[in-house]
Amino acid sequence: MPAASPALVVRDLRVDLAPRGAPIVADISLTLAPGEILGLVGESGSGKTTLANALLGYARRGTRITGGSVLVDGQDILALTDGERRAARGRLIAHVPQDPAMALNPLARIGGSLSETLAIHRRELPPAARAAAVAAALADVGLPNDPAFLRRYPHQLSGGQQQRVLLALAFILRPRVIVLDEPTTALDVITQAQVLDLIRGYCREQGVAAVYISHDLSVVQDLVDRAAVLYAGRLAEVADSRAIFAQPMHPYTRGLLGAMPGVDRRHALSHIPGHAPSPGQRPDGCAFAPRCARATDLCRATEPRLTEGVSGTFVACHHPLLQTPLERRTAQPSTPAPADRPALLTAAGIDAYYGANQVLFDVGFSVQARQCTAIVGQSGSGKTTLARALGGLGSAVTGELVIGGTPIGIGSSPRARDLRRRIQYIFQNPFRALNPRQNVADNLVAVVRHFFPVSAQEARERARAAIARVALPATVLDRRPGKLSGGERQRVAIARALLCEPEVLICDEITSALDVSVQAAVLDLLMRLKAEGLTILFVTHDLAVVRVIADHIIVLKDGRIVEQGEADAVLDRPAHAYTRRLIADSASAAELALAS
Amino acid sequence: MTSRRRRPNRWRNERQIRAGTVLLAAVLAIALPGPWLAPHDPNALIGAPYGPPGAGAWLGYDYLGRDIWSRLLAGGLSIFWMSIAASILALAAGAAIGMLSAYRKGAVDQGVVWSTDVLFAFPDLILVLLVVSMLGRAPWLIVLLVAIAFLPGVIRLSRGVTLGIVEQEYVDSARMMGFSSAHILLREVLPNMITPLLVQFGVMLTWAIGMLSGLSFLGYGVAPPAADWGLMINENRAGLLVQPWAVLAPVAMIALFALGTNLIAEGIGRINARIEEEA
Amino acid sequence: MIAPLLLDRRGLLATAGMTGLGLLAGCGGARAPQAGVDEGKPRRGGRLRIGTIEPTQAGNLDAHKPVGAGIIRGWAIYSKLWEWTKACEPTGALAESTEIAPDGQSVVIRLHQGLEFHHGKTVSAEDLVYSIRRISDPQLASPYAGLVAAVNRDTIETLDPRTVRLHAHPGKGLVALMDTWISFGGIVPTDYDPVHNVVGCGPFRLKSFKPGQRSTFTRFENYFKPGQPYVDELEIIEFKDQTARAYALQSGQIDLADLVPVEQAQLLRRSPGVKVVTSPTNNVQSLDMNVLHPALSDVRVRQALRLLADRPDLVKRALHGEGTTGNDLYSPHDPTYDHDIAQRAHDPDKAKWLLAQAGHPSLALTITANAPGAPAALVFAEQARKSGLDLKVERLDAASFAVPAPPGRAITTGGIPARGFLASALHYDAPDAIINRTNFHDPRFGALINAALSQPDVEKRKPLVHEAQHIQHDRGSLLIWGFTHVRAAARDTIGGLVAEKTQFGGWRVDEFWRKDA
Amino acid sequence: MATQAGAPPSVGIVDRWQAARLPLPGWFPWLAGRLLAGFGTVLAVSAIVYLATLALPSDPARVILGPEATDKAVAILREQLGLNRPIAVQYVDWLRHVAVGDFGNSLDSNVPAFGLVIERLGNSIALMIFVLLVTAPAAFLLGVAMAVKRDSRFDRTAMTLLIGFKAVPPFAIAVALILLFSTAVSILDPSLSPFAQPLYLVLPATTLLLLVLPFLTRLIRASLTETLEADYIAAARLRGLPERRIVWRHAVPNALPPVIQGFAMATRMVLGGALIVEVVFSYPGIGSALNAAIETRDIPVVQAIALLTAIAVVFINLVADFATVLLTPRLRTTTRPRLRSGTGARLRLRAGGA
Repeated sequence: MPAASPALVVRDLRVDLAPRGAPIVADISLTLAPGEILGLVGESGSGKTTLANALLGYARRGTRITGGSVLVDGQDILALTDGERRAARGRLIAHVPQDPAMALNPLARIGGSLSETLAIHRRELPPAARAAAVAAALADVGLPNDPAFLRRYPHQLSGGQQQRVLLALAFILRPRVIVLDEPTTALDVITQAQVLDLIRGYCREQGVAAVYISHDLSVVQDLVDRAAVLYAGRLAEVADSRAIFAQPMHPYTRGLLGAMPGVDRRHALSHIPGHAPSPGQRPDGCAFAPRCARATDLCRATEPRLTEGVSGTFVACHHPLLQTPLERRTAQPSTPAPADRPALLTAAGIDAYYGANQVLFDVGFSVQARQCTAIVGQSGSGKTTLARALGGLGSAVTGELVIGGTPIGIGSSPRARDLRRRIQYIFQNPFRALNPRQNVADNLVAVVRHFFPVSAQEARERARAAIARVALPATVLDRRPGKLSGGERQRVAIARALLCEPEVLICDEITSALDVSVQAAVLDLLMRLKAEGLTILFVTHDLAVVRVIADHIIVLKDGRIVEQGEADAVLDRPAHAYTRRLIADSASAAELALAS
Repeated sequence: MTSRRRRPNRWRNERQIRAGTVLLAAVLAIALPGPWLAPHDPNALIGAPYGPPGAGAWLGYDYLGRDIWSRLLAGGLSIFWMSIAASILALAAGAAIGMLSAYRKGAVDQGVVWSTDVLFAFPDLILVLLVVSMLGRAPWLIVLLVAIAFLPGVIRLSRGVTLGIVEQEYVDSARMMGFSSAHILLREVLPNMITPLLVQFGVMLTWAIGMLSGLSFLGYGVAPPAADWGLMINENRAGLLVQPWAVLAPVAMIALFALGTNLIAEGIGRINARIEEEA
Repeated sequence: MIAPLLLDRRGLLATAGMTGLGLLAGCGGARAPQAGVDEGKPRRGGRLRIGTIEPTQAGNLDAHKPVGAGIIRGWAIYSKLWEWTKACEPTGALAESTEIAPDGQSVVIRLHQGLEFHHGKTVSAEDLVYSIRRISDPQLASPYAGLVAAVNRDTIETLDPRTVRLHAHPGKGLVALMDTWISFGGIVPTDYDPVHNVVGCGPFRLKSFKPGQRSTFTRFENYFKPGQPYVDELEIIEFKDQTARAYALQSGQIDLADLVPVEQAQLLRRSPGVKVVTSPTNNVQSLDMNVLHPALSDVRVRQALRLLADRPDLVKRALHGEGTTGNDLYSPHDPTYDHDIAQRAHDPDKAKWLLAQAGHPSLALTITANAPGAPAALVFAEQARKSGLDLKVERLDAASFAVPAPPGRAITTGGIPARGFLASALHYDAPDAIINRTNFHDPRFGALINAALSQPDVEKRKPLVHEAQHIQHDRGSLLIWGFTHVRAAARDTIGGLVAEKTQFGGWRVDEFWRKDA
Repeated sequence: MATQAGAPPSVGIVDRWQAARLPLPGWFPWLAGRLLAGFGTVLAVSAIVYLATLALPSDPARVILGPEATDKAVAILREQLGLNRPIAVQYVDWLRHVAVGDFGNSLDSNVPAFGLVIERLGNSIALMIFVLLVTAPAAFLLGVAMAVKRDSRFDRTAMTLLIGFKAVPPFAIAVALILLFSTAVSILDPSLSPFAQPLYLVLPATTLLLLVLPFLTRLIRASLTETLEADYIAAARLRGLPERRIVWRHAVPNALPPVIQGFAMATRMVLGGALIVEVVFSYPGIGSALNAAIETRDIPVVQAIALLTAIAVVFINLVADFATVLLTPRLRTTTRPRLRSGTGARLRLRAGGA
C-alpha cells in the first residue's frame, strides 16, 4: 500500500430503495491510493452501478443514500451541500458511463460538451484557454481535435470514439479519482483493448485513482491492481488482483473464476447453481448461502463481516478457503472432424444484402454431425445475417443449403414443415425470446403440437421433460417469462428448441447477455446436448467461449470466411493475421501468465 | 442526501379509478334503470312549457311542458350504448387493419398508412354531418360514422405497437418454425397489444360521448321525440335563460359520464403500463 | 307547405329564411290589436339600427327574388303598387287607382303623378310593365313568379304614361292580384340590376351592402309619402344567433329587433329600456293531410284527426300561448269569411267512432315536420296517442324538407302567412295552387274558387266563398289548429313601432323615428 | 400522445439520391417524398368531398328556390348551375377550377365561395392563433414544472385537473360559460373582423383552450419525464452541471420533437373542435360556416371548406415533421443509420402510436 495519503476512503456506505427501505448496497468500505486502480466486479443485480453513482453522491430515482461517507482527498462528498457537491463532481471525482451511445447528449456537438464542462467548473478560463484545454483533452484520448471533428454530433462517431469523448470529459478537469462504470461492455474486443490501455496509461501518468466496475472478471484481471468482488450489495472479497485470481478465498469468487472461459486453454467450466437475489429479496445471513456448497447453519443465520484474511486481503465468509489455490481442470480437446462421415449441413455460394449494399460474399462451409461449429466475427462481420439465413429468416439472401442430403430453402424462402423442424434457432436476447403474455407451458405446448400430432396432455408431458432436461425446476412451467431471470429464460428457449427434436441447433450469441456464472451453466448444458448427439452451430464474437465449446471454427470478416479449421488448432496457431489480432486482444496478459 | 422522491403514484391511480367508478356508477344508476324509474312518461305533456321546478317535477318542464327529470332518466341509455358500440367497432376494425398492415409490410402497409393520412386530413365532423344529412339519423348509422371517425387513430396506434412486437425475437422464432400468419397474429401479437388498446378504448369512449352529444347538439343526432341528453340540449337551447335546467341537467350528466369513463381509462392505462415495465 | 320564417321558434335552426318565401303578406288575427299608445308627433333625423336574424345565408338585394334577410332590405329599397294598412287591408301606394273589370279578366292600374326613383328617373308605365315582366321571367326563375301567374305577361297595354291594363290568362281571375302581387311587386326602373344598379322608389337609398353581415341606407327625400321616412340613416345588421341579438338590444348596440321568438320576448319584456310589441296575426299553423294517402283519402279519417286535435293545448305548448285557435279555415279577417261555421270541438270519442267506421281503429301514421313545425307535430302526436293512434314524428332538416313530398307522405306540418282568402287558396288548395301538398282536388270547390277569382264584387263573391269554406270544413285536407302572434322589440327611444294586425310591425322602416333625435 | 414522427427516410430513396451525389441536403429527398404524399392526400380528400356532396339527396337548385318554385323554374336553375352533366365531367371541371382557387359561387348568395370561405377561415385562424398563443407557453411551462416536480403534490393536483378538463366535451364547457358570463360577454359586431374585437374571442378561445391545454401539457410532461430518465442526463449530473442548466439546455431540447408532433395534433383538434364551439358562440368561423352550408346544401362552400381544412391539416403535419427532422441531428444529417449491433446494445421496445 503506497504511503501517500489515500485518494479515496469509503466507510460503511449504504444505499436503500426509496419507498421500501430495503438495502441495495450496504457496509461498503474501501480505500484507494493515488494512481491505484481498484476493480469492482459484480454480476447483474449486485448493485454495482448504484455503488458507482453513490461514490459521486448521486442516487437515481427510487433510491436513497442512507449512510456512510466517501472521502475524496479528505473531503466527504456525501456531507457537502448540493452546490459544493456539484462542484466536486468532475473536479474531485469524475464518472465515465457505460453505454457511450446513450451517454452523450444527441443534440450537443462534441466540442460543445467539453467546453461546457470547463465553462461550469473553470469559469476563470478565458475562451482561448478553454479551447486549448478542449483540444488538449481530445489529444489525450487519441481523438483528432480539428474544428470539423469538434462540430460533429455523437451519432456521427463510432462506438470507440464516443467512449473516448466520455473519457476526455472525465479527464479534462484532472480529477483525483475516476469511477468507470463498465466503459467497454458496449465495445468490440479490439476497441475494448485500446480503451483499457488508454485508462491504464492515464492513471499511471497522472497518479489518478480509479474504480473500474465490470461484470466480466477477464477484462478486470488485466487492468487492475486490486480487485473487490460485490455480491448481493455486499463486498464478498477484496484482495490484490494476482492473489484473488490465484487464491480466491470467498466461495462465490472461486465459483466466478471457475465459470470463466479463457482463450488460452480449454477449461472445464464449473457453474454456480441458482441466481443472485435482487434487492429486497435477499435472505437472512450470508446472501450466497443458498448457492454455496460449503454453507452451514451459521452462514444461514448470521451475516459474515468483512474480516482481514491473509495480509492486505479481506473476505466476508464464515468458512473462507485460505490455503487452497484455484486449480483449473482442462477439458478434453476439440474432436477433429472425422474424414469419412459426410457433413450433416453444407452451405455454398451464400450472398446477402442489407438494402443496397452486400453483407455476405459467396460464403460456403459444412457442419459435421454431433459437433459444435463456431462462427466467429466482430459486429458488422455478417455472422448474424448468415445464422438467420440458415435458420430460415432474411429476405435478401441467395445460396444453396443442404441438410442430411436433402436441399432446403435458404432465408425466408419456403421450407417443408419437417425440414423446418430439423434446424432450430436460439436468439441472443433472452428477454425478447419468449412471448411475455403466455406462461412457459403454453409457449412450449404450442411448439410441440405444431410439429407433432399429439394430444395437449402428451404435449404437456413432453414440455415437462424438456424443462427437466435443461435443468430447470418444474415450477417454471406455470410462470410467465417476466418472472424468470435471463439465464432461466435462455434455458426455456433451448427447451423449446429441443422439443422439436432438431438435428442442428443454431445459437446466435446466446450467452453474451448473461452473467459469467449463468453463461457457464448454459455452455455446460450445450456440451451435454452435443454429447447426446445434437449438432450445434454457435455464433459469437467471444473467443473464450469458442475455446470452451467449439470443435470447429469458422472466422468471418466483412462477410467473407478468412480462416476455418479445428478449434484448438486455429486458436493455438492462428494462420490469418485478423484471427491473430482477435486472439491477442481477447487474451489478457495476466491470464497468459496464469497459463504458463 | 440528494434527489429524495416522495410516494410513487400507485395510490393515485387507485384513487383515480375509484373516483371514476363512483362517477360512472352514479350516471349509470340514472341512465340504465332510468326508463323504468321515470315518474312520468318522458313524452307526456304534463306541465306548462318551460315551467319552473315545482311539485310535480323537481327539475321543472322543458319547451313543450314535458317533465325534465323523466326525460333525463330515459335519455341516458341511447348515448351509453352508442358510445360503447362505436368505440368497440373502431377498436376491432382498427386493431385488425393496423395489425395486418404492420405484419404484412410492403405495398399493403403503405396503402393503409396513406389512407389513414387521408382520413386524418378529412375533418371527421364533415364526414359525419354530410352522411347523416344524406341518409337520415338511424342510430346504427351514427354509430358507424363515429367509429369511422376514430378508425385512423386506432389503426395508427395498433400499427405502431405491432411494428414494435413484430421485431421481437419470439415472433421471429414463430416465423422460423413455420407457424401460420394467423397463428402468429392471434397468439403472439394480439395478446401483447391488449394494454395499449385498452387504454385507447377508454380515451375513445370519452371522445365518442363528446362527439355523439355534439352531433345531437347540432341537430344531427338521435331523432325526436326520443329522449336523449344531446337532443334535450338542442331542443331547449333557445330557452336557456328562461328554464336553464332543461339544458344544464343533460349537460351535467354528459360531463359526468365522460369524466367517469376518462378517469377509469387513465387509471387502468397507468397501472398496466407499470405492470408492463416490471414484466 | 311553406315554412314561413315568421313561425320559426328555434333560433338557430330558423330555416324559413332559407326557403325565402315566409314573408308574404300576413294579416291580423281575430282580436283587435292593442290600442296604439299615443307617442306624440314623429321627429326627424338620427340613425336607426335594426338587428335581424340570418343564421345561414348571406342574402341578396334582388327585388323579385329576395333570399334570407333580403326581404327586410326590400322594404327599405323598394315600394310596391299597394301596401298593407295596419288593419291588414291592401291600399294604394304607388298606384293611384286600381279598377278590376266586372268579369275579373282585366285590371287597369294608374300610377300617382310625379313619382321618382332613387336615381331621379320619374316612375312611368314602362317601369311598371318592366317590373311585372321581370318577376314572371322564367330566366330569373323567381320563386314568387307563381303569385302573378294569372297575369298574361305578353298582352299588357300601356294606356298612357301613367296607366296600364293587365289581362288575365283565359279562365283565370285577377281579383286576388292586389293580395298576391303586393309583397314582392317592387317597382323598379327599366335599367335595374340587382347587383350593380340597386334602385327602387322605397323610403331609403342603398349606401353599402356586405352579404351576411350588414347593409346601410340613406334617406330618400322624394319618397311618395311626404315627410317620411323620419330617420336620416338606416342600418340593418344580420345576427347569427337570437341570444346575441337579444343582448345587443339590451346593451343598446341595436335599436330594434324584428320577429322576436317567444323565449327572447319573455327575457326582453323584463329588460329595462326595451319594449316588446306583440301583433296578433292570422298566420296559419296547420297539419296538411295528403289526400292521396290510402288512409287519409277517407273523409271520416280526416275529420277524425281534426276532432282529435286539442287546439287550445296546441297553442299553449307549441306557441307558448302566444296565438289563437283555428277552425280548419284560413283568412278569418277576409270580408268574405263565413263566421257562422261552428268552431271544431275537441271530441276524441267521436273521432274513435269515426276511425272505427272507416275500418282504422288503431291507425299508424307519420307526421313529417321541419324544425319550426316539430313542436306542434310532437304535441299533436302525444294528443293522438291518448286516443290509441300511433303517430310517429319524423323531423327533417330544412333542405330535405324543401324537396317536393314523396307520394307516400301522410301528414306534413305547415302554415302560411295570413292573407286574403283567394290568395291563400291560390297557395294551398285552389285548382292551380302553386303547392298543393295535400293534393286536394274537389271539382265543386275548384269551380267555386275560379268563379270567386273572377268576381270583383265582394257581395257577389261572399256566397261563393261561403260554400267553398263549408266544403273545406266538412271534407277539407287542412287541420288548421291555430294562428300565431308576431313579436317585435325596440329601445324605448324608438317611436313608430305599434302592434297591428299584420306581421310587418317590425319592418315599417318609413314609420320609425327616434324620440331622442 | 406523440404519434410516430415522420418515419426517417426509407433507405431506398436515400441511396438513389446519395448515389447521384447531388449537392442537396440529406433530408431533401424525404421532403420531396412528403410533399408528393401530401398532394396525393389532398387530391384524395377532394375526390371524397366532391362525391359525398354530390350524392346529397336534396337537389341544390330546389333548395335555393324553395318549395314554392315550380319544377320548371327548378329545372332551368339546374341547367344554369350545370348540375345535369355526368359526375366525372363535373369533377374534372371542378378540379380545374379549384386548382386556381375558383370553387364557384355560393349557391345562396352567389358570392364567390372561395372569398367567403377564406374570410371565415381567417376568423377561425385568428381564433386558433389566439388559442395556441395562450396554450403553448402555458402548456410548456406547466408541463416542464410537472415533469421536474414529478409525483409532488403540485404534479398530482395539476394532473387530476387536466384529466377533468380533458374529459368534459367542449360544448358542455361552452354552454356553462354562456350561462356564467351570459351578460358580460360583449357582442360580436358582425361587420368588424374578430381581430378588432378581442373581448369577443375570450369565451370561444377559453373553451378551445380547455380542450387543448390538457392534451399538450400532458404530452410535454410525458416527453420531458422520459428524457430526464435518459443516461446522458444522469451523466450530465455526474459531471457536476447545475440542475437548472441540465433541464433547460439538455433535457428540454431533446424532449421537443414529440412535442412538435403534439402541436400539430393540437392544431388539428382546435380546427375540429372549433366547429361545435363556433356554432354555440355563433362565431363567424369556418366551423359555423360549414354547419350552415351543410344545412342549406350550399355545396361549393362545403367543398371549399372541406378541401381548405384538409390542405391546412396536411400542411401542418408537413411543417411539424419537417421541424422534427431539422431538430434531430440524427435525421438532419441522414448518414445512412449505421446498424449498431454491438453486444451490449439494449434494444428498447419503442411503442409508437398515440
